[in-house]
Amino acid sequence: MNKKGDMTIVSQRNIAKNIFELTLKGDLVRNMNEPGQFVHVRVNNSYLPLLRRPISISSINKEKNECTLIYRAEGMGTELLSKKMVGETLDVLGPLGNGFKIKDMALKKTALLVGGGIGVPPLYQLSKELKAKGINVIHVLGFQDRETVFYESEFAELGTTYIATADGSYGEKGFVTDVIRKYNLDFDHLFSCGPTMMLKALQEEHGHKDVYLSLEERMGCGIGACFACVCRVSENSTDYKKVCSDGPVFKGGEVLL
Amino acid sequence: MNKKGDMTIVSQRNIAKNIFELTLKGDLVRNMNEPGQFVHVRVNNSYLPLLRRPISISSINKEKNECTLIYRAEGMGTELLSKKMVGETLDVLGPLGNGFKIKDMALKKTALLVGGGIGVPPLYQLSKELKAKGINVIHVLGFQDRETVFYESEFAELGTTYIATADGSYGEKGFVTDVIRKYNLDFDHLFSCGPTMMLKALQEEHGHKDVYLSLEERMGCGIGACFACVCRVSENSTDYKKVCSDGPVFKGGEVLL
Amino acid sequence: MNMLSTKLPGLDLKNPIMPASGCFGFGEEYAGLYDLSQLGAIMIKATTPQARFGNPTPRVAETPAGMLNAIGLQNPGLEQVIEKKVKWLEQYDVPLIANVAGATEEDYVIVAKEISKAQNVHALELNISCPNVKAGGITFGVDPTLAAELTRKVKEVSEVPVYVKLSPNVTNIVEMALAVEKAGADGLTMINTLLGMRLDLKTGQPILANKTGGLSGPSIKPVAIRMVYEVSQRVEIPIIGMGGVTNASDVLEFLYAGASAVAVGTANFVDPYVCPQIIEELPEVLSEYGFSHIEECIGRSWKKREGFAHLSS
Amino acid sequence: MNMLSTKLPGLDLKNPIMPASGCFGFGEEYAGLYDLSQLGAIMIKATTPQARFGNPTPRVAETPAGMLNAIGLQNPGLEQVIEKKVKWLEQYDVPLIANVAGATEEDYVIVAKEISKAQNVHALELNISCPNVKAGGITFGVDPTLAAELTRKVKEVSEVPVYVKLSPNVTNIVEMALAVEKAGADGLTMINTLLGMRLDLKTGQPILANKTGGLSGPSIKPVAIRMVYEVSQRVEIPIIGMGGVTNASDVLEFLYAGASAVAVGTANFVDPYVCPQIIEELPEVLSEYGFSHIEECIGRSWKKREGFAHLSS
Ligand SMILES: Cc1cc2nc3c(=O)[nH]c(=O)nc-3n(C[C@H](O)[C@H](O)[C@H](O)COP(=O)(O)OP(=O)(O)OC[C@H]3O[C@@H](n4cnc5c(N)ncnc54)[C@H](O)[C@@H]3O)c2cc1C
Ligand SMILES: Cc1cc2nc3c(=O)[nH]c(=O)nc-3n(C[C@H](O)[C@H](O)[C@H](O)COP(=O)(O)OP(=O)(O)OC[C@H]3O[C@@H](n4cnc5c(N)ncnc54)[C@H](O)[C@@H]3O)c2cc1C
Ligand SMILES: Cc1cc2nc3c(=O)[nH]c(=O)nc-3n(C[C@H](O)[C@H](O)[C@H](O)COP(=O)(O)O)c2cc1C
Ligand SMILES: Cc1cc2nc3c(=O)[nH]c(=O)nc-3n(C[C@H](O)[C@H](O)[C@H](O)COP(=O)(O)O)c2cc1C
Ligand code: FES
Ligand code: FES
Repeated sequence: MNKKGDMTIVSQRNIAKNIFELTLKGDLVRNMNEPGQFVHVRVNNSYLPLLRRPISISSINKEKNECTLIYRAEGMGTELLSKKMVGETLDVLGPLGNGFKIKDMALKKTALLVGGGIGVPPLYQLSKELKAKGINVIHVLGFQDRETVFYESEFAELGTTYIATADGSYGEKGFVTDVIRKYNLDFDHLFSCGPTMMLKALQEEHGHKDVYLSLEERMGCGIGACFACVCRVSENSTDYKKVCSDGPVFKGGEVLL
Repeated sequence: MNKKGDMTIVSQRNIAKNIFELTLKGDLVRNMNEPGQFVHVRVNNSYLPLLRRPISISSINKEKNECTLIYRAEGMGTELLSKKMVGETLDVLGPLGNGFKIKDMALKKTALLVGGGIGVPPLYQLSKELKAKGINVIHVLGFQDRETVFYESEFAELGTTYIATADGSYGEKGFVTDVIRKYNLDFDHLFSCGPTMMLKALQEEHGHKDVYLSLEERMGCGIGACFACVCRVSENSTDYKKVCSDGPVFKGGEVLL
Repeated sequence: MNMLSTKLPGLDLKNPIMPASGCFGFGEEYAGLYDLSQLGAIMIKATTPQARFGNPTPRVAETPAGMLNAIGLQNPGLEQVIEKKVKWLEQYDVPLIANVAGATEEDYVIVAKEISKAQNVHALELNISCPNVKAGGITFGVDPTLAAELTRKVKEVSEVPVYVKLSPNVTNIVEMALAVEKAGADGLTMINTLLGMRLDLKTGQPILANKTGGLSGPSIKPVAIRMVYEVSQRVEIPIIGMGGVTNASDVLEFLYAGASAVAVGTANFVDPYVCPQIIEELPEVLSEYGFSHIEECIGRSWKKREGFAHLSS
Repeated sequence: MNMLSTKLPGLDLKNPIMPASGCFGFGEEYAGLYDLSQLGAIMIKATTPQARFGNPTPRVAETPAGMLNAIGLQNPGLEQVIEKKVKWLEQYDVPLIANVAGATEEDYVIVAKEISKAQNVHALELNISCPNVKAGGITFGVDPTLAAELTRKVKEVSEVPVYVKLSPNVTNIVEMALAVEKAGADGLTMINTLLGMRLDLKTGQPILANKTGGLSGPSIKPVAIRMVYEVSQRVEIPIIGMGGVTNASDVLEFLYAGASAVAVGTANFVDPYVCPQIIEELPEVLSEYGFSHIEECIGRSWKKREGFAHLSS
C-alpha cells in the first residue's frame, strides 16, 4: 500500500500556450478511483525546488495503468516538469485527497461542470465518468484568452461545451457565470474547479443547488500533516478542513471560501 | 574575449572506477594554449551545486575545437557531471590559471612527469607537447589500486611509463617516490600534479632540480577575486599566491606546500 | 548489538531518529504509510491550552533549498490533544515528546502539567522559539532570563524530563542554552526556524499571510550545525539536533557536531518515508565511516581524539 | 529617461547594482571580463591598516544553495589599497564604496580617515559584521552601543558618507540599525553573512580551517529580505540590500522589501558576468511589472499603496 512511487513519462505534449499534457504510467494508477483527486509530484531529486507540486489527475486509464495530468508551466517547478522527456521517471505521491464522490451520490439528470483555467483538467475524468453513468453533462470552461484554451473537442465529445475567454478572443466574452446566465443553463448538480473568485460567485448564485467545489491552496506535505492548507468551516470557531486531505473537493457551503 | 561559454559534450566515457573522460567542443578551446590550465565548470544551472568545479584540461585538440577533461565522480558536482549526455551543453569558464610554461623554458633532454590519482590528467597534454618538442618523457603515475588506473597506454605511447598502486594490485607497489628511487630515474625537469603530500615529498627529494608543481585548493571564483585559494610564499610574511590565477602550476619553492 | 539505540533523559530510544514537531502532525497521516513503532520517538505538534486555528493562508512559501512556514501553532487544544491524539498514539511502541507552547507562562505551565501525565509522553519540548505567533512564545526564546524562569516553572510541574527548544534568531545561542540548563532543563532541542520572508513579484506583498515565517530545510543546516557545535561544548545536557536533515549523512554531521539524537522536519514533506529510510540507512553509513555505535560519533568535531585513532588519516 | 539611475548619500548611481565587498576583490579580475564603468558602484574588499594574510585554507565550503567562507579579511593593507588598488580603479567611471575593517576602534578610524580622501571613494562601508575574524569586528556588530560609538568616531574623520554594514547574527536587527542611524550613519548595507559550519564526514572535523564561516548565497535571501523589510520601515536612511541576489527578479524583491540599491556577492563566483547581466535585464523586468523607474518599487511591500493603484489586482 505504498503511496509513493516512480512513474514513467509516456507522453508530454504542449497543448496550448504554456499548457502541457503529461501522461504517466505506473502502479499508483491502481489506486486512482475518484475523479478530482490529485498527485503530489517531486519534479527534481534535489532541493531545488524543495517541495512537491500538487497537480490534479485529469484522466485515468486503468487498462494501460496510465494517468494524465494537465498543467500550466509558470514557476520553477512546473517549468522544470515541462522539460522532462518521455522515458524519464517522476517521483509521485498519490492519489491524494477526496475527489468528486459521484459513486456515493444519487445522481439526477443533468450535471453542469464549470472549470476555470487550470481548474479545467480534473473535470475531464469527472465528465467521462458521469457520461458513462448516463448523466447529461454540460461544460462551461473559462480561459484567459484564445491561446490558453485546451481540451475543447475532448469535452465536446462528452456533452455541450461552452468556452468563455476573459478577453473575448475566443468563444463567449466574459466569465463562466455570464455564460451560465446568458444561456440560462439548467442543471441538477454543479461541479466546479478554478480560481476562488469563480467558486465564490458560483456558490453565491447557485448555492441552493447541489454544488461541489474543488479548492486550491499552497501545500507543504499534501497528506494532512503540516496544516499549511487549512480553510475555515465557520467564522466563529477554530474548526477547519484541510484542502489536501479533507478536500480538495468540498460540498458547497462546507467550508468558507 | 569572452572567458565563459557553452561547450557541447561530444563524448563521455567511464574509463576506470569512478573515472570519466569528457570531451567538450566549443570556442573556448581557441584560448587553450598551455598544458596545466584548468576550466571552471558549472554542472547545473540551478544552485545545487552552487559553485563551479575546477577541472584540469587533460588534452587539447585545436583542429576539432575540442578539449578533454578527466575527472573522478565523487561528490555532488562530479556525480552530476558524470550523468551528462552527449549533445548536452555545459557552462564553462576558462581556460584559467597558469600552466606549465614550457614555451618559455630552455628545455634540456629529459623530463620526468609524476602524477598522483586525479592529478594525472593535465600531464597528458604536457607530455604530448614535450614529446613534440623532442624531449624524452618519463612518466611515473600513482593510483590507489588496479581499478582506478587510467591512460596507461596513452602515456606509454609517449614515453616510458611506470604505474604504482598504493595497494600493489597493479604495477609497482608503493608511492611514486618509491618508483623514482627504485629505478634511480634521472631527469632534467620534473613536472608533477597530485596530492599535496606527494608534491611535498617530491619537492624535498628533488627540490634542487628544475621542478614544477601543480597545486589544488578549494576555490570560490576561480579567477582571483575571492581569495579562497591562497597559499603562503614564506612563513613570516603576509605574501601569498593564488592557486587559481597565479597557479595552479608553481615553480618548486615558489610557495609553501 | 544495536548500533542505533541510545538513552536520553526520559527517552529510551531504539534509534536516534524522530520527526520534528509540526512536521508530522500527531502521526496519523504517516501511520497510513508505515509503522510508527519504527521511529526513535515522535515530537508531536505544538499544544496550547485552548484550540487555535492559527494564521490565515498562505502559510507556506518555498525558498532556495528551503521553505518558510507560518502555521501559527494550529492545534485542537490541550484536552483534545491528550484525549484523542496522544491516546491514539498509545497503540505504537514509540515514546512521545510533547511540544508545549503558549502565549503566557501560565499557558506553558498548564499544558506541561497535564500533558506530562500521559503515559506515552516521555518528555516535554518547551517551544519557546516559535517565530510565528504574535505576542507569543517568541519573547521567551530570545531572552535568557525569561527562558530560564519559564523552564523553572515548567520543571516544577512536569512529571517527565523537560527539553527546551532554542531559537536560532539570537545573538548568543550559548547564553540561552546555559540559562535554561541552569534553570533545570534536562536537554535541549535545536534549532527552530530562522525568521525569513518572501515577496510576491507581482503584488510586491509578502507571500505568507503572516508576512514573515520560519525558514527550514537544507538551507539552514550550516547554521544549525554551527549552533549545535557551539552549544554542545558548553552544556552538560544532551541535545537533539535538527535543521535541514534529509538523509543519514546529515544525521552523522549533527552527531559529529555534538547532538545525541536528531530530528527530521521539512524532509517529511518532501518524502513522507524519509524517517524509516534514514533509520534503515544509518547503520550502513556508520559502518562506512568506521563506527560501531552512534555514540562514538557524538561530538567528534570537538572532542579529544583518543578514541578515534583508528580513523585519523 | 534612465529607469535605473538613483541617488544615495555620496553616490550618484547609474544603476542600483554593485558587487558586494569581498566578492569582487578590487575589480581587477572582472575588468578583464567586462567594462567596470557599467556598474552602479563597486564595494571593494575590506581594508585594514596593515596587510593581513587571513585564515588558513580551506577557506570556502559549499552548502545547499549557498556557501561558507572564512577568508579572514585578507588584504594588502591601507597604504597598498589606496596607492595601488583604489588608484588603479580611477580609470573607470564608477564610484567606490570602501569596506573598512579592523580589530579595534583605532583601526577603523585610521582606515576611514585615509581611504575616504581618495577621489574615487564616494562612500565608506563600515564592516562591523565580519564573522571570520577573531577578536575582530564581530563584537561591534552585535552590540548596539559599541556599533554606535564606532560609527560616531568614523563619522568624525570620514570625508564621505558612511554606511554601516549590519550583521544578521543578532536578536534584534532593528535595534542595531536605529543605534547606528542615531550615531550618524548615512546609510546601511545589509546583510553580511550568517554564521555557519560544515563538517567533513570522513574526518568529523570542520571543513573550514577556521571552523566556522559566513553563509552567503541564495539560501540566505529569505533572512535578508525579512531584515531589510523590518529595518527599512524604521529608519530614515537608505539601505543597500544584499544576500543571495542572482538575477533581476531578486533585485526587485530587495527593492520591494525597502532597499534603495542592491549588492551582488556570491553570484559573481557562479557567473562572473552576473552584474552586467542583471543591469541589462533589470529595465525589462521593471517594465514587465509595470514600473517606469526603480524608485517606484522601493518599499512597495510595506508602503501605503496610493501610487500603486495601477498594479493592484
Ligand atoms: C489540489 C490542487 C490541484 C492542482 N491541480 C493543478 C492542475 O491540474 N494543473 C495545474 O496547472 N495546476 C494545478 N494546481 C496548481 C499547481 O499546484 C501550481 O500551479 C504549482 O504548484 C505551481 O508550481 P510552480 O513551481 O510552477 O510555481 P512556483 O511559484 O515556483 O511555486 C512555489 C510554491 O508555491 C506553490 N504554488 C504556487 N502556485 C500555486 C497554486 N496555484 N496552488 C497551489 N500551490 C501553488 C508551489 O506548489 C510551490 O510550493 C493545483 C493545486 C492544487 C492545490
Ligand atoms: C586547479 C584544479 C584542477 C583540478 N583538476 C582536476 C581534474 O583534472 N580531475 C579531477 O577529477 N579533479 C580535479 N580537481 C579536483 C576537483 O575540483 C574536485 O574533485 C571537485 O571539485 C569535487 O567536486 P564534487 O562536487 O565532486 O565534490 P563536493 O565534495 O561536492 O565538492 C564540494 C566543494 O568542495 C570543492 N572541492 C571538493 N574537493 C576538492 C578538491 N579536491 N579540490 C578542489 N576543490 C574541491 C568543490 O569544488 C566544491 O566547491 C582539480 C582541482 C583544482 C583546484
Ligand atoms: C510546517 C512547520 C511547522 C512547524 N511547527 C512547529 C511547532 O509546532 N513546534 C516547534 O517547536 N517547531 C515547529 N517547527 C520547526 C521544526 O520542528 C524544526 O525545528 C525546523 O523546521 C527545523 O528542522 P527542518 O529543517 O528539518 O525542518 C515547524 C516547522 C515547519 C516546517
Ligand atoms: C568570499 C566572501 C568574502 C567576503 N568578504 C567580505 C568583506 O571583506 N567585507 C564585507 O563586508 N563583506 C564580505 N562578504 C560578505 C558579502 O559582501 C555579502 O554581504 C554576503 O556575501 C551576502 O551576499 P551574497 O549572498 O550575495 O553573497 C564576503 C562574502 C564572501 C562570500
Ligand atoms: S498540505 Fe500539509 S496539511 Fe495539507
Ligand atoms: S578561487 Fe577565488 S581567488 Fe582563487
